[in-house]
Amino acid sequence: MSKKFNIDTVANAEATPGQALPWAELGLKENEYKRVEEILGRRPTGAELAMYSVMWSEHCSYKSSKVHLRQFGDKVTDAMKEHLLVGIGENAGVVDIGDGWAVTFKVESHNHPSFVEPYQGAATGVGGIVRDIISMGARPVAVMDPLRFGAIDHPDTARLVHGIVAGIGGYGNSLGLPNIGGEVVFDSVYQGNPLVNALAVGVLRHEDIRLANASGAGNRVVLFGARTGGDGIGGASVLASESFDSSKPSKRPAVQVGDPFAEKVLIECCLELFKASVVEGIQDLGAAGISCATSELASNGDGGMHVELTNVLLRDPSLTPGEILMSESQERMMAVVTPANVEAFEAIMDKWAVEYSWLGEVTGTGRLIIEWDGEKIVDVDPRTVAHEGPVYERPFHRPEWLDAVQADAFRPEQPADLREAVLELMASPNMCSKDWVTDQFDRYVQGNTALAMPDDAGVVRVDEETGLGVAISTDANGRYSYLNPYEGARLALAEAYRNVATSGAEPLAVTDCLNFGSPEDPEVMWQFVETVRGLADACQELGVPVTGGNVSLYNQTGGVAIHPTPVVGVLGVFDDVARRTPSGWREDGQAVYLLGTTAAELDGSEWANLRGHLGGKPPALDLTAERTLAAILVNCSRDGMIDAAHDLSEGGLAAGLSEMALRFGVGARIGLDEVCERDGIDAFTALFSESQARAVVSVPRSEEVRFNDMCTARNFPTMRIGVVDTENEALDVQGYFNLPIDQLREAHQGTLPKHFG
Amino acid sequence: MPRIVVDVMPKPEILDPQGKAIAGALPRIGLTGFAGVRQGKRFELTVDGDVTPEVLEQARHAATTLLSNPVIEDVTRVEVIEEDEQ
Amino acid sequence: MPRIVVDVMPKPEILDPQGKAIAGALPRIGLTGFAGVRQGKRFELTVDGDVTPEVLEQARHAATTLLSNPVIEDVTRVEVIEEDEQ
Amino acid sequence: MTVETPLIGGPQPVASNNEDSPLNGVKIGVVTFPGSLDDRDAVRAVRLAGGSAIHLWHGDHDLHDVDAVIIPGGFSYGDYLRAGAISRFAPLMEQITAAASGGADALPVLGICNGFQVLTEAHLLPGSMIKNNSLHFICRDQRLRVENAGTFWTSEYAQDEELVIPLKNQDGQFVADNRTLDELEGEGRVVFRYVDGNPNGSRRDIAGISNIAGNVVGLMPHPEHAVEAGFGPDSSARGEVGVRGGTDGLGIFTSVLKKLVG
Ligand SMILES: Nc1ncnc2c1ncn2[C@@H]1O[C@H](COP(=O)(O)OP(=O)(O)O)[C@@H](O)[C@H]1O
Ligand SMILES: [Mg+2]
Repeated sequence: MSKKFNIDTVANAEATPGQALPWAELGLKENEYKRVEEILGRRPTGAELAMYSVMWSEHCSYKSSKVHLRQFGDKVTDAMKEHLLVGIGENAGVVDIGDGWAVTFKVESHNHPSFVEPYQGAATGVGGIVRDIISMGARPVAVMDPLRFGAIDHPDTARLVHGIVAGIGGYGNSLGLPNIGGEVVFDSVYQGNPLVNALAVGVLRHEDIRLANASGAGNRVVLFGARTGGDGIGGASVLASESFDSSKPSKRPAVQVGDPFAEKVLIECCLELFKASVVEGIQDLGAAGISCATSELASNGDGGMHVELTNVLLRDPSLTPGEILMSESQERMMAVVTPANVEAFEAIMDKWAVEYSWLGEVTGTGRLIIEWDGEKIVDVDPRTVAHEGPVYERPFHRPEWLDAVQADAFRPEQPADLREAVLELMASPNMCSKDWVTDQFDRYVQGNTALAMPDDAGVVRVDEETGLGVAISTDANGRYSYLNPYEGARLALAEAYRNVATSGAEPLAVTDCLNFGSPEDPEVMWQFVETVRGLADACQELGVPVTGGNVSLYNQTGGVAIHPTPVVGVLGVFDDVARRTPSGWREDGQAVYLLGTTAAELDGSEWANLRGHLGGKPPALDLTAERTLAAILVNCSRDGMIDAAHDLSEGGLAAGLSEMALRFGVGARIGLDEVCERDGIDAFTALFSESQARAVVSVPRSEEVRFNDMCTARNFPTMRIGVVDTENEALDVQGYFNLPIDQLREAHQGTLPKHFG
Repeated sequence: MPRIVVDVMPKPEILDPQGKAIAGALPRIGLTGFAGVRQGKRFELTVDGDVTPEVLEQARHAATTLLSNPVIEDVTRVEVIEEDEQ
Repeated sequence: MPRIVVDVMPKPEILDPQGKAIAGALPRIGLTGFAGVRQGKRFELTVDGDVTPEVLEQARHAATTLLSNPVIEDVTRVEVIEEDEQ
Repeated sequence: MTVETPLIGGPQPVASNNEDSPLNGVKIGVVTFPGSLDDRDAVRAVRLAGGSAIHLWHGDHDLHDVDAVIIPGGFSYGDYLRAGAISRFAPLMEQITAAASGGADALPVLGICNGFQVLTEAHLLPGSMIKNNSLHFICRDQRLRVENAGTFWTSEYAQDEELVIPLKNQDGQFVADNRTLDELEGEGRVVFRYVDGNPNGSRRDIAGISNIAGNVVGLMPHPEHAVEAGFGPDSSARGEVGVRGGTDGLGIFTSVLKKLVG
């Protein structure tokens, strides 16, 4: 092969110790570069430098967050581990849901790329998380998409909303994955930093779990799927020493373009590989591409790996070795295959017309050796690349401004007209109907969706014979976290947990995506530290372990960070999804009950947000009460005591009742006087407070005694506040207002179409 | 009426999944003479009246703002075409 | 490598929802000089070697069978383009 | 009854074999192309209707003696170029085209969504599909009217009966020239029409059509997503149902099974 490049070999690196390398341009700090030299006992080659720099980046190494994330492991009790088949540290956690079935799920961010190119950024975000799920050996069965945008009327918001929503749909719909939930929140703090988090869930049999490791010397290493192009390697072009001085490196793409069709084929092809037991270890290629896949596979295995890089199939033949190692081209996987299975592997690739190339083999040397046309360009201990990157204990301190913010409690003026207030709330950007978004997503494909938007949790059936299935909800409230990051994280978990229980599922496990500003800002770092501590503590108190997740830092524009936004996903299990509880009532005459008590807790609420106020303290959280409430809701579903349930969170009772009425277009007559009297509040507070551990349910007359007995036995406050009324198509809050459902619907559904067409 | 044609192609370094799928299909229908395919867009803007320099400038502006996404696409042509030319 | 370009446009009598949306958007960004817009496709087929009459014939065949659907689209051009021409 | 939801796609000789059903002797093939998505849903629908479903692989040259074929929804070949454009050239499509054309006992074929698009590209059905007039992907529960209850795929419905089944697509706007449209109307080949609002701009509100013989039917919305209570739309044209309880689509599958057995 003719040499296109000036290859920096290991021998060359040894011979030219003084040669300067562009480590700073590649994002390494001086101490980090020194450490690389120390590890290697010489200067790195260009290719080695490429690998270390990308694997030691914040994104891949978690260098700022690692020391704190440990709490998720440290605070897990044996009881919490009971259902955990694979915990933190793999591509995604795996949870036992019974009958030999397991599920794997994880949420990840694709924030920055989505700001630059909304459609492709969001699309490739879905693609990336789905590959994580496949690489565990699972069939992906659903996706979700927690999103945050800037102000709804900002001139740039429509561009982002249109592109991101279309991108998530364009990719997820083409993969045949039902979209079963997510979030859409507008807040000017996200103006230059929209959040695009994507969650995927997959299903597998216990025996099908696959891990990312390369063991067994002599086993072959294969790269398959899309060809490698210059995607996502902006930084690597500074490795100019690699390319001929005469010919400039050709242009590199500014963004990655997703190919959902290629990924769909990759899914089917991987599942067939698993079924045929043809692969020993498997790893998806995401951030850091081949650098990540080879070093992680090798360091998780028991030996080493030997790879010939010229075997990689390229989309752009001008790529240099360093660029190939760093490329983040989508829709690729790497696997380890025994020599005996090579033929079977190739047959499956050919059937699905997937391109593949054999790169090398697993060795017993403990080294990761990469050659270019027979010349050694990488010779490293893979652990030093993948797992022994720098770890920082970044300084952090509580922001001084926080005292003033927390002291600035919201003192709402009573709205003159509660009816108008409810309409205003339900038409507001965060509380309005999200149909404009969710109607662009397929929620039917695969035929197992038992609940999706607008219900509290997405529910999918796993086993058609028994009805065994799972529920998932994701939640975060950036305003609560801004007011108090420790409590904010706990509140996010509590809400997701409550949502899952409201649907009738038993909460089992947690995934999280922690979206923050710069960790180099000690105040942001403090928010992060408090968040992790809060989440880990709350997980322990609720008995649900974190199984995996993702950290997204540097979400800030200029010096201004986003609100801390810990997106928490909770997964629950159903023995039979047929007993899931929808969020709207339907049957005339059923009793409407409010579970839980209400205090004057409007700080950080949606109502305060509508009045432009953010200050005070988030609502108080009582996790014991949350556990009891969840147990009641799950029992009610099991024993058929309720026909509808909706948890109360953002927007309080006003939002809860409105949404229950809108779900099936059925009204109710509600009385607030007794609640006000019991809790010592006024009607405005009863409607708009965001007190936690509350839900509204509708109970058939025949079940009322049993229902009340159960709540009493658990000592949980409950109160009958009204009846379902199919005659008058209105939400009638007696003594205060009568709101025709048509009018409510018009307000609720008009907002997004008005802004986005 | 005169028309201005605007051609937009995916940037060469950017993956073009559509072109890739077509390139894969051609040999299956027996057409083996091609090494690669890229799929772009062609817009025809009809002008009501004469194509003044100002209108042409508008077309150029439309080409780079609305008709193409400069992050992933290049405008490869903005040109007036004659009635009988395609 | 030489390229053959294939242009495909929606038939004039077929509604073109994308063209219509663009025509609606142009005045909103201040571009009022256009009476209508139609959006079609442009394919570039790369040829490995010389463009023989046979390869050109293959391109014509691809244009009418795979690259366009005669019910809704017309092939408006199949042509070899020079390296530096777009 | 044996229920198997294969975790893997691709050809499976017999995906389901309904031992208890009187209709289980009828074998319906469901084609999988690369990028097909609703193939397993179509298999489930056949099974729930009482028939036996056979997975067919696009690259195969053999119809495995099936009595009818369903070309399911999805994004075959990514819907790149045009929906259905590339799939149309699959080897199995030649077999299907040959078997579906011809006399009275031609093979019944149903194309759902992407399958409908494949059938128009293959010229088994007239017209074509362009982007929805909203230019968005649309997923919603759609009301339809059965305009011709005489086809293989609609005989279980009453003439003019209405159904609610999910619609989900990006390129769902049916177009054809006026002469073709008049012909379709005149020959009773408009099989389904949208009611309560045209979701995508389709000419004359057409949601589904047939060929002249009536054995080949294409339908844009997805009956296979309204066959099982608990996993369908929230409503039914027959009145109130439970949450996601709509099963109005089942009749499509029982129609062909009963026709073929009787
Ligand atoms: N916020 C978090 N909470 C829990 N686990 C996390 C979090 N962030 C990262 N992890 C875990 O750390 C490991 C490495 O994360 P990541 O690099 O995102 O994995 P991958 O390489 O699969 O993308 C994973 O197991 C992931 O689940
Ligand atoms: Mg991974």
